Amino acid sequence: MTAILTATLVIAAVGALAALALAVADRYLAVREDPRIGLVTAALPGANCGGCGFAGCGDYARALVAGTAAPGACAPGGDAANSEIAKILGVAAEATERRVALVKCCGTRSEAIRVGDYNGICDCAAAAATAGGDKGCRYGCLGYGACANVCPKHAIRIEDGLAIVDKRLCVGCGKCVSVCPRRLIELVPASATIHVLCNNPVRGPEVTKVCGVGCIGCRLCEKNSGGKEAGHFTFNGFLAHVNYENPPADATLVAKCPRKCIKEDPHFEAGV
Amino acid sequence: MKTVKAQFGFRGGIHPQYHKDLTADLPIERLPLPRTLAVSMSQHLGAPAKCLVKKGDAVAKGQLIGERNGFISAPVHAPAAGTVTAVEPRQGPTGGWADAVVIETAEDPSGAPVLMPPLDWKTASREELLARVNDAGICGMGGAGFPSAVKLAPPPDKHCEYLILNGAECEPYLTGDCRTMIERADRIRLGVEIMRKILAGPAVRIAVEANKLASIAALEKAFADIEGNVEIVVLPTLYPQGSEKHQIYACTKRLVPPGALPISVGCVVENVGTVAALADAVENGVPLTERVTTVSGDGVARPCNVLAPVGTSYADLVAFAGGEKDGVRKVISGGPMMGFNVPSLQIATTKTTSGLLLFTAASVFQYSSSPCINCGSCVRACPMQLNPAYISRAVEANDIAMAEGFGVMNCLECGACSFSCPAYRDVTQFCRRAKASIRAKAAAKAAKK
Amino acid sequence: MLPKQTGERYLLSSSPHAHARRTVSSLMLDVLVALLPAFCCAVYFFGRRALFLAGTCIAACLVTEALCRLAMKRENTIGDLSAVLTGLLLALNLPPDLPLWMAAVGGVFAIGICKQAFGGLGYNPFNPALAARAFMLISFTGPMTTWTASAWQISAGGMDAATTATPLAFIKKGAEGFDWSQAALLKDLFFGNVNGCLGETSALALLIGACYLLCRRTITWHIPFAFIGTVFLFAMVEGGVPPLVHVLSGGVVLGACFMATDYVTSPITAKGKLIFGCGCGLVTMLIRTAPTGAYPEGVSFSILIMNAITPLINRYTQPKVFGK
Amino acid sequence: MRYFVIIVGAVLVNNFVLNRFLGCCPFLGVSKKTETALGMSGAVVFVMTVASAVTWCLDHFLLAPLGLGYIHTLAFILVIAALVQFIDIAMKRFMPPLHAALGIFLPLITTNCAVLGVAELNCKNGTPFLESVLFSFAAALGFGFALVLFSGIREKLALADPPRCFRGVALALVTAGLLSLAFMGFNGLVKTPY
Repeated sequence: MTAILTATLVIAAVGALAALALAVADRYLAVREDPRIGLVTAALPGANCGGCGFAGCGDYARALVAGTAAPGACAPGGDAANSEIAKILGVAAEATERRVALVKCCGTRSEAIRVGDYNGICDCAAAAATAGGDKGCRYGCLGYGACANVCPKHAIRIEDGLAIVDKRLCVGCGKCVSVCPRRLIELVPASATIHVLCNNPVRGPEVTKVCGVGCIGCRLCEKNSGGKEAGHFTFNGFLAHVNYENPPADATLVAKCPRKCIKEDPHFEAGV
Repeated sequence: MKTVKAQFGFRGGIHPQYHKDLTADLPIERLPLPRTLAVSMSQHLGAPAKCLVKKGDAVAKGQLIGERNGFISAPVHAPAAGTVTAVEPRQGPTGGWADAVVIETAEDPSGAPVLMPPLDWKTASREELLARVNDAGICGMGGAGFPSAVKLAPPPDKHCEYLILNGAECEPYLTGDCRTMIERADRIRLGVEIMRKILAGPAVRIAVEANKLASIAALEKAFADIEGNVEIVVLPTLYPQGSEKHQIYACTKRLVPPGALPISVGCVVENVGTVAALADAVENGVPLTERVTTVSGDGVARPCNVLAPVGTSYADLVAFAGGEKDGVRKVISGGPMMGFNVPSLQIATTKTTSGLLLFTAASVFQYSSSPCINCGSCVRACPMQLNPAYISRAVEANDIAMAEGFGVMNCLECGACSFSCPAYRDVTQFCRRAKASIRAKAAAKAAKK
Repeated sequence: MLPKQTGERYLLSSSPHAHARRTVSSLMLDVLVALLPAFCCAVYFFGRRALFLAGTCIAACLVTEALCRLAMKRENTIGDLSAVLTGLLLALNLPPDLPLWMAAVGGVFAIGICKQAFGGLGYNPFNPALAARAFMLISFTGPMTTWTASAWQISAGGMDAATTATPLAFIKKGAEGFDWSQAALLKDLFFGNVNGCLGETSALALLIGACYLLCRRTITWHIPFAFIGTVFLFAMVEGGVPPLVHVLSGGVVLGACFMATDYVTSPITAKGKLIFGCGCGLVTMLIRTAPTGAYPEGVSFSILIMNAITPLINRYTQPKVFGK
Repeated sequence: MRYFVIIVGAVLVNNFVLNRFLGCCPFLGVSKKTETALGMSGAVVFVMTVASAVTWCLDHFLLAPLGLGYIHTLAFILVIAALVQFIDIAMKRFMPPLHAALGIFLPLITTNCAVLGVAELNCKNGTPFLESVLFSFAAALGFGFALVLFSGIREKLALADPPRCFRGVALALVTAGLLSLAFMGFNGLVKTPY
C-alpha cells in the first residue's frame, strides 16, 4: 500500500513540477497568434494551389486576418468557403461564380499543321522558344503540357497534341493561364457551354494555311445568334470571342460554324 | 605591335569537329541583289526599331527605314533601292515575330544611294564619331548584336583600358570573320584606330584562335606599323573561346564578375566584322546594311562565304550556294553550337546572321535523352564552371529556384554541356528555360512595382 | 481537315546542334572492355566456375531489368549495357564456389531493388552491385565467406597451407611472426595467385583495365588515386602489414578503379571525387584493421557508406562560378 | 580513449536509427530537406542530452532511493514530455523559422523512442552520469548523422522518377534499409561498453 502511495505521490509531484515549469514558460515565453488564423485556415480547402496569389492556404489565411487580402480569391473553396471566411472575419461576402479553365484551341494534330519535328525538352515554353514552336499556327496550343504539369488537380491532359481541361476537376486556380506561353487559356464561367476554341486573330487566308479549324472572323456565329445587337460575341481582329457576360444560349449556331471551331461544352466532348 | 600567345586559359571547353576547311580558303563572294528583301525591325537584342516607311513607299539604298527606339537599340537602313510592298510581322531567325519591311528591289535604281557625309576620323571629334556609329546602325556582328554606340560610350565613371577585338570565331563551320580578317585587314586597322580615338586610347588586343594562321598573318601585315599598345593574342583552339568573358581573361587576366558587363573591368569587346563595318561607316558614310554569311554544311552543294544585304531570304542564299542537297533535315541560322534552328528557308537574314548551315540526315538525327548518369562530362566542359547536370535536373523537376541557386544565370548557353552529354540530355535548353523563367519572374516583379 | 503542308518539315531543336560521339552505352562498353582482363584472369584461375557465375549474374540482371521495365511500362533499357556491367561487377565480387542460385538472387536484388525501384539508371543512390554483395554477405554469410583452395597455392612460406582463407582473413587472424615483406608474396598478390573473389585476384589485370579507362577518359584519376593513396598512407601509419600488401590484396584495386568510380553514385566534381576516394580508403582501412571488426574486408561497405555521403559531398563541393 | 570508444560506438557501430532502429518516425518524417534535417538533428541532440541528464538525476536521486525503479518508464515519459514542450515554446519564441520548419515534429520527439530509449539504456546499464550524458549526446549525434545523410539521399530522390508503387515513403524505407545495410560494415569496429 505504501509502495503504491509513494509511487503515486512521486509521479504526481514530478508532474506538478513539470506543469509549473510549463505554465511559467507559457506565461512569459509564449507567442500569441490570432485564433482566427486557425479558423480561416480550416475554412479554406487546404489544396495549397496558390491560385489566390499566396504561398498556400496558410499564407492566404494570415493575409486575410491581417486585412491585406480580401476574401473571394479562393476559387477551389468557392462560395461556401468565402462566405464562411467572411463570417469569421465579420465582413460581407461577395458571391463568386465558379470559373473553369478553357483551352482556346482545337487544332489537334489531325487538324493543324506542324512545321517541324520538335526535338527537345517536353515543355511548352521551351518548344515555343525553339524556332517559334513547331506548330504552324503561332497562336495555337503546342501540346507539350506545361499547363498539365502545373495543374494541382490533374484536371488537364494532353490528347492528340492538344491540352484538354476536365471541367469537373478544374478549380479555376488559374495556374495554367499564367504558365501557357501562348496565353490561350482563359477562365470562363462554368455555366457557359458554347465556346470559340481558337486564339488566332490574323486574317482568314493565313489561318487556313496552317489550321483546318481556325476562326477566320466570318461573323456567322454573330449572325446566327441574333446579330450584333444581341452582343453574344465580340471580335478581336479576325477572331470571334464569346461574351461571357452574355453568353449565347442557342446551340444550333455551333453546327453552323463553317470552321467548326465553335464547340458545345468541349470539356466533356472527349468523353471524360 | 607584337603577336603573343594567350597566357591565361580557362578550365572547361570542348573540341568539336570544326569543318572550317569547307570554306576557310574561299574568298568572300558578293550575292547578286535579290528580288525581295525583308528587313526586320528587330535586328538584335533590345528594343526593335520604329518603322518609318509604309506600304507603297519608294526607298533609296541607305535610306533610314527604322529609327532607334530606346537605349539599347540601333537604326535600320534600306539595303537596296526599291519599293516597299508590305510592312508585316515576319518570323525572324530566332523564332520570334517582328515587323519587317518587305522591299521589292529595283532592277536599275534611278536614285543615287543615300550616304552620310564621309568623316575624317583624325579631325572629327569623339562625339561626331560616336554619333556616326549610332547613325550607321552599327551593332555587334558576332552574336547578340549589342549596339556598338552603347558599348563605345561607357558610363562616365568607367574607363576603357582594353579594347579587345574578337576574332576567335570558335563556332565550327563559320569562316566569315576569318575571311574578313584576311581580306579586310586594312579596314579593321582603320576601325581600330577610330575606336581607339572614341575610347580615349585604350590598349588594343586582337584575339584570334590558333587555327586561323592566314588571318593572323594578314593582321600582322596590316598592323605592322601601328603605334601604341597593340597586340595580337593567339588563343588556343578551344570552344567557346569567343565568349567575351573568356577572351577578356585570356587577354588581360581580368575576371568579369557574374552579371556584370565587360566595361566593369575596363574592357570593351567588339567583333572584327563590326570593326570593319565601323570603318566603312566613318570613312565612306555607308550604313551597316550588309554582312558576310557563311553558307555551309553537308546539305548545300557549294559551301561559300557570301556578302549579302540584310534581309536576304535564306532561300536566296542557298540558291547562290548551289542549292540544297536531297534530304536536308535541319537548317541553322548561325553556328552549330549556338545558332538558331529555323523551320523554313523563308526567313530573312539580319545584321547578326553569321552563318547558314544545312545538314542532312547523315549529320543530324532525332535523339531521345535518358536520365542523367552524373558522369560529370558537362561539369568538366562548362566554361563558366557551373554544374549543368544539377541545373538540368532541377529544371526537369520544375524547381527553378534551385536552378537559380546553382547559378544558372551565369550560363552562356554555349552548348558545351549538351555537346558532351552521353545521355543526350538537352542540358543547354534546360538552362535556357530556367533563365527565361527567372527573367520573366523578375520582369513581372518589376512591373508590379 | 489538315491544310496541305508546304515545304520540308525540318527538325527543330534548341542549340547546340552538334554532339560528341559518346553515349551512355559506349561508356558502359568501355568499362566492360576494361574488365575483360580481370575476367579472363578469373577464368584462368577458377575455371568454368567463373564463367558460370558471371553468366548467371549477367543473365539475372538482364532479365530483371527487362521485366522491371516491362512492369513499369517504360522503354526497355537493356541496350545501355548498364545491367550487363552490374552483373559482371557483381560476379567479380563473389567467391568462386557460391551456389549459382545465390548469385542469381544477388543479381535480382541488385537490379530490382537497388536500381529499378529508384527509377532506373541515374537515380540509384547506392552502387547496385555492391549493395547486392552486402545484402548477400549478410544473408548468405557462410557461402559468401567460404573459399576453396582452388587457386590459393602458397608459394610464400610460413603461411598455413591448410588455410583456405584470403590474405585479408589471414591478416585479421593476426598472423604473428609471418614475414609479410617477402617478394614472393607480393608477386602472388600482383599476378593473382591468391584466393579471393573472382575479380580480386590479379591486381595487374585490374590495373591494365584501369589504364584503359583512364586513357579513354571514361573515368578520371581522382577517385582511384585518392582511394589507393589513402589505403597506402593509412597502412604506413598503422605500421602493421606492409602498405603494398594492403593495396594489392582484397578488393582495393577493383573497388577503387571500377566500383567507386561508378558515375551515378560518386560525386560529380573533382574536389568531391577526391574527398570521396579518401573517405573510401579511410573506412576500408578502419574496417580492415579494427581488431574486433566483424569483416576482414571493408571495400564494399566503405564504398556503400561513401555512396550515402555522396549527396552531402556534392552539396558542399559545387564548382565555383568563373569570374566569382 | 573510453569516451572516444563510446562516441564512435554510438555514432557508427550501434547507430540508433540504422542499427537499433529507434527513432524511425522522425527519421522518415523530417528527412526531406537537409536544412530541416539539420535543424531536427540539433533539436534531438539538445533534447536527448538534456533529457538523459534529467532522467539520470531523476532515477538516481528520486526513484532509486525510494525503490521506485519499476516506474521509471512512466516518470521518464512525464519528464521528457514536459521538457520537449518547454523547448517547443522556447523555440517558437526565439527561433520562429526553425519552429516553422520543424512544425509538428518537435512534439513528435515528446514520445520519441530514441529519447526514451537512451534514458532506458542508461538506466538499464547503470551508466555513470558523465558517461550516460556523453552516450546520449553521441547517440543523438549518430541519429543526426544518419538523418542528414538520409536527407541528402532523399533530396536526390526527390528528383528521381521511381515507379508509382515505390513513390514516397516506400522508396524512403527501401533506401533506409540499404543505408542500414551499408552501416553493417561498421559491425564490431570498436568494442562498445554499452
